[in-house]
Amino acid sequence: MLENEVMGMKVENPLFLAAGILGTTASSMRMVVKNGAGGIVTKSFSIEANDGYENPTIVKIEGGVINSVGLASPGVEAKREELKELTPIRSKTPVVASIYGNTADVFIDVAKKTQDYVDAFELNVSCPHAKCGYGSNIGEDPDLTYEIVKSVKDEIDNVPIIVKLTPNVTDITEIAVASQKAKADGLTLINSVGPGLRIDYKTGRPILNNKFGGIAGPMIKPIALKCVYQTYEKVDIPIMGVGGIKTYKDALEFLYAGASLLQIGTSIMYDGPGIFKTITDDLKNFLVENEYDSIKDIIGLSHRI
Amino acid sequence: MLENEVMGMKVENPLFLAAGILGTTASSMRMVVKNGAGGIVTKSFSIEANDGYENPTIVKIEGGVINSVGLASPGVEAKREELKELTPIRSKTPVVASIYGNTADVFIDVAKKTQDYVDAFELNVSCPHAKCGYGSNIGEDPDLTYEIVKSVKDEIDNVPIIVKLTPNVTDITEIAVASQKAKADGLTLINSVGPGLRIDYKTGRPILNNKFGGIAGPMIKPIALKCVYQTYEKVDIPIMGVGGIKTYKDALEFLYAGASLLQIGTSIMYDGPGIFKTITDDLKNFLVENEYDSIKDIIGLSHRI
Amino acid sequence: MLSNVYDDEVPEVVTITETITETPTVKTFIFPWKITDDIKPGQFVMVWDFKNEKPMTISVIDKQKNQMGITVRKAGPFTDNLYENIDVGDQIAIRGPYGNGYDLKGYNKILAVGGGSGTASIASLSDFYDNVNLISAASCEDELVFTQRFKDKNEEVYICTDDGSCGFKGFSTQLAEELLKEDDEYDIIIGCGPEIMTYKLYELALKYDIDCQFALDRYMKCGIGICGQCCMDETGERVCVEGPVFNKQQLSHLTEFGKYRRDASGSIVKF
Amino acid sequence: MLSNVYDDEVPEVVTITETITETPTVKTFIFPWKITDDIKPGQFVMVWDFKNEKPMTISVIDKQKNQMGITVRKAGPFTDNLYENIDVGDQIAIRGPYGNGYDLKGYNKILAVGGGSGTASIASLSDFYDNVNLISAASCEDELVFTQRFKDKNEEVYICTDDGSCGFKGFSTQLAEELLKEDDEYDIIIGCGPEIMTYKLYELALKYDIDCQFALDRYMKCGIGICGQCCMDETGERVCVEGPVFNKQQLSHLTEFGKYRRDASGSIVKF
Ligand SMILES: Cc1cc2nc3c(=O)[nH]c(=O)nc-3n(C[C@H](O)[C@H](O)[C@H](O)COP(=O)(O)OP(=O)(O)OC[C@H]3O[C@@H](n4cnc5c(N)ncnc54)[C@H](O)[C@@H]3O)c2cc1C
Ligand SMILES: Cc1cc2nc3c(=O)[nH]c(=O)nc-3n(C[C@H](O)[C@H](O)[C@H](O)COP(=O)(O)OP(=O)(O)OC[C@H]3O[C@@H](n4cnc5c(N)ncnc54)[C@H](O)[C@@H]3O)c2cc1C
Ligand SMILES: Cc1cc2nc3c(=O)[nH]c(=O)nc-3n(C[C@H](O)[C@H](O)[C@H](O)COP(=O)(O)O)c2cc1C
Ligand SMILES: Cc1cc2nc3c(=O)[nH]c(=O)nc-3n(C[C@H](O)[C@H](O)[C@H](O)COP(=O)(O)O)c2cc1C
Ligand code: FES
Ligand code: FES
Repeated sequence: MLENEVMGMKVENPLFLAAGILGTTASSMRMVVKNGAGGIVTKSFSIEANDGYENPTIVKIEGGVINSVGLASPGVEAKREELKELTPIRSKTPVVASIYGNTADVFIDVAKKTQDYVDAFELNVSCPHAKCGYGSNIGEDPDLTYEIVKSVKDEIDNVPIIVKLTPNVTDITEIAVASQKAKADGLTLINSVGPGLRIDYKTGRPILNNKFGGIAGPMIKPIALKCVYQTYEKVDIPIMGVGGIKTYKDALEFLYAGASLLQIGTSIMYDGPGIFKTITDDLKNFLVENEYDSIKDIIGLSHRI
Repeated sequence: MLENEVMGMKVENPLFLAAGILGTTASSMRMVVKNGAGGIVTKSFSIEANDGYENPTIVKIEGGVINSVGLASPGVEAKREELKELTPIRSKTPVVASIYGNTADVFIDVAKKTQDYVDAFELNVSCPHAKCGYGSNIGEDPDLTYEIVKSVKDEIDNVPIIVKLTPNVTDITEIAVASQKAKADGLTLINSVGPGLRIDYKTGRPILNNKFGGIAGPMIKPIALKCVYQTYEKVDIPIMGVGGIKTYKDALEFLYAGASLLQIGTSIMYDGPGIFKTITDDLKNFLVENEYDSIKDIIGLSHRI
Repeated sequence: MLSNVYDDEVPEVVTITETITETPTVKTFIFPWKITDDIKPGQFVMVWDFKNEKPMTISVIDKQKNQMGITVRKAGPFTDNLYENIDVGDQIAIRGPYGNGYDLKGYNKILAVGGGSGTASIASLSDFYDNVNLISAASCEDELVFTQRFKDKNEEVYICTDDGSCGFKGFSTQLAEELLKEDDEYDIIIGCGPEIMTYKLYELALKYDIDCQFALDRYMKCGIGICGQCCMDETGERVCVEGPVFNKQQLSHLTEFGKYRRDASGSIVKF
Repeated sequence: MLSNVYDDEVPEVVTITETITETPTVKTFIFPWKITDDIKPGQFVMVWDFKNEKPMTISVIDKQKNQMGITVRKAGPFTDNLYENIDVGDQIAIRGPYGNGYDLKGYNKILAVGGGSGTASIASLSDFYDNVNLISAASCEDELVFTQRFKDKNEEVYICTDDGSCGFKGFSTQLAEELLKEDDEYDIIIGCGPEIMTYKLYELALKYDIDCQFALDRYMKCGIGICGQCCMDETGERVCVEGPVFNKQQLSHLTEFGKYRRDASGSIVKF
């Protein structure tokens, strides 16, 4: 009922763990799979280890979280070891490696060093709080995005390349179209929103050490849905929808809007990793009750009615 | 304690009614003033009457509202009559007319026809759901914004011109700087976010008749705060902060970030027009308890600590 | 209803379980809805037919079966579509209930007047109060609504048609005045219908010095008190939040009552 | 704590009302906090000094005065700043409490071992349970914390210093083993301190076949279970949510326990 095959990845359910949430260690990713995730996206990594920003880096706010983790991650060598440990689960639950860099060469280098252990790469060109050059400055520019994606595709031909886009641009479909032109195999929409700012009301101090941070969680859902819906009308490659999914109803909205696969991040904070099983169960019930044969029947439904 | 004079407007408290909320008739605006608003921004209007989009145009969602009213408004002649009726309240509560148009001439025409009855104009170049040419397409482009603002300033010299900007651009400070260069007297940040999309989970139908709608209410606060904070560092003209203000704590965050005046829209839905009095009372108490002499002491505080 | 900032209040899709053709132009639609104690006669819902969305009075409040109903009079594209195309098994979507209903605690004898499809607004009163006398008015016998429903409840019902095809011949306001003259036990007059009717009933309440509550009909967009579309002169009160039912004291300040309304653009349209 | 999606959980600024210099390197800070029944010994808060934010055990839970306390040992820039610069009247900011504390219902006789500033984790136990015996261990007499506080409560307290400057000379684990040998009424051993200590205590619990619960210390960023920074091998359990106190069964699956931890980048650092 929920099975699908997208970009060559066979999944039992469409719900992936989103990048940056519980995705640092093989253990935590396995734990999430045990809890019912259909697939995994690792926390973004690059060549070198990176401590990220100083705390506070992640704070729960009204409607979600604000974060400026700053792409903290062990370097590619350490990460490859974690990825190797995930081999046993890959037969049933695809593992997508989220990677970042400031040049095409960095992306390619990281990808080459890990391509044997992953089912796809997600190029994170959209982090709203990365240090200079490593984040959304790429994903804000269609030409730069095209360059990076094309270079990576030229070098990596046996693993699908997914591009993760930022909503914090005047028109996301421009960047989506550029990615497709560069032969991206799929898109992930969206990375966190903003960035935003929160200030302590007593002292006037910005709460995050980095002041600004990406916004994620239930409150960004309408923005994410718009991005998915609009992009679906402009490209032919599959879309992974992410942003504020907390219940099966949210998941349905993304599927209707055109996402073939989904990712869940922040909502794990409310409901724990068990959220994957809850949503898959509820989705199945919904499909049965509404007499759909397969989840495929409802992907993009909003565009057909 | 809360008094201030900004752009020549004397206010008893900084809390204005935001454009588009209860701002159609003189009666409703007077009612809001009776409930404690320090000033008023009218619903945006232009030369011709406009029915806007068909319903559903405004729906309460998790964290706020999504709306595609589409600048519904009576034409300038009818609006002038409403504005005239507001003359008695203007001595204590400034009235700002929000106007829209697709060319500089339209803005100028509308402004000329109403300038005797208002204390400032707010140029709405940032509506995310206006029909083609009338909305954020102007405010997404620094050059276009500059053109429009400059033309209006050239013709209207006795009434302050405030430019209301959209957050839905890659870099809002670019547009803010362009507005200042064109001699805008102040800025209003921000218009609604997105646009966003919501879909009915049972049928797959987009809920708004226009599909996409601007997002407003508590959930957009972190985005609005970031816009105010960043813009404050780039311009010298006063900023009206708007987006998700619901309690005095929210108001404080905007003041710290650099807003001299504030606007409240969506939260009237939760707390009724009485919200103006509640927040001004709470703000006063906060200032007294924290031994500030005047609200002016905390405007921009986050930038000084 | 609106107290929780973070509840979604998007329209909820419901499936019609029953339709009742009341007259050649009026139909009632019944659908499942959790009936809580705060749902009251006089409140309204926003009804979405997936093309447009308009306010409709709740005409059926069935707590036992957890059912709600609305009654629609063909008056234009939206109501025509409901009347013609929506049947048992079809879906519409509902948000609400919104606004304030009638508040009739403490009254001794209530005279309720319904004009045309406005009768929907008072249709469920007899499920809540047993001291209501009803006047149901229409242009002709064919257009009378709910008379059977009222009779089933053993309420005193007075029929009234413009053409005399059934019951009292003449306007409901004339009939109301006769009843008030005859019986000084009535201590409140309430109702809903064309504004020319409710305004005249309001004048009757003034003349006979009794209380009154009338449901007003204004163009609505949000239904939740922010768009300003339904604000009344001179007080600025919102029909969707402070109304749609207003009491005598409130009505006395509504300078536009009986005189004009506003269209979708907010422009004034005289009655 | 996290159940409500829409509560802000940003750090709350508090003003220090009292400081207690416990040792030349350890200080306790007291501040007002609404103490609810769900705040338990072993839980932690995130402490923001407006420069950085780090996890700290709650060492004082004073329900009567609605006060909370944390106890800080100078160990680097953050803790140095608190120790040197924060005094009565100064502000810090707190979010939490987070995680699970000790769960000691149903145990007969509890042996609680605190090593160095880890003692903070068990410091408030005697306000909740009266069947706790304490071992307070430090490198030397000067570094012993809370001994007076424990004595005031009339708890059995065993002192233990590496150099024998006070009490038992040697490691707390040796002392603990002697107590366990002597007294078979102990049915659980709990505690917090350097992981080399807690791991040895865990081995003792295995050897003497009694239950155990230990608080672990891992690098934390979010404190709310999403960043993945504090996840333990092999189960992936989150120290900030499923911990920081883990029981014997959980500990038996934590393959990194006693062996290594991860730094801010997530890279492995061996003990
Ligand atoms: C609180 C309230 C309760 C109502 N209850 C009922 C009811 O139970 N049954 C019923 O048949 N009608 C009811 N109405 C009126 C109903 O909303 C309109 O008659 C209906 O919207 C007509 O729409 P249409 O497209 O069919 O006709 P149109 O040709 O579009 O309009 C016909 C008339 O309806 C008015 N109208 C149109 N759109 C709206 C709108 N969005 N809001 C308010 N008025 C509008 C127009 O001003 C016009 O006078 C109620 C109105 C209000 C305000
Ligand atoms: C649940 C929990 C409760 C704690 N309770 C206390 C307590 O009550 N009193 C106390 O003094 N210490 C406590 N700690 C440890 C305390 O958080 C660190 O000692 C402190 O952060 C050191 O920071 P620093 O800048 O002073 O030293 P640094 O020089 O930065 O670091 C010294 C050591 O602390 C560790 N550390 C640094 N930052 C963090 C971080 N964000 N999270 C966890 N460890 C970190 C480092 O890995 C290093 O081993 C606790 C830790 C955890 C996980
Ligand atoms: C704490 C945190 C860390 C994140 N780290 C990454 C990251 O490393 N790479 C990335 O592409 N996205 C990262 N994201 C973005 C998420 O993958 C996701 O796009 C976003 O949070 C929206 O989904 P959600 O609302 O379900 O959380 C992070 C988000 C959060 C909250
Ligand atoms: C129903 C509705 C109508 C609006 N109409 C206008 C408008 O006509 N002109 C305008 O500049 N902004 C309009 N806005 C945007 C608000 O003025 C404000 O910028 C935005 O809602 C954020 O503030 P809030 O979160 O306090 O509502 C509208 C917002 C809403 C919710
Ligand atoms: S319909 Fe919007 S305020 Fe009443
Ligand atoms: S500190 Fe982030 S998951 Fe534990």
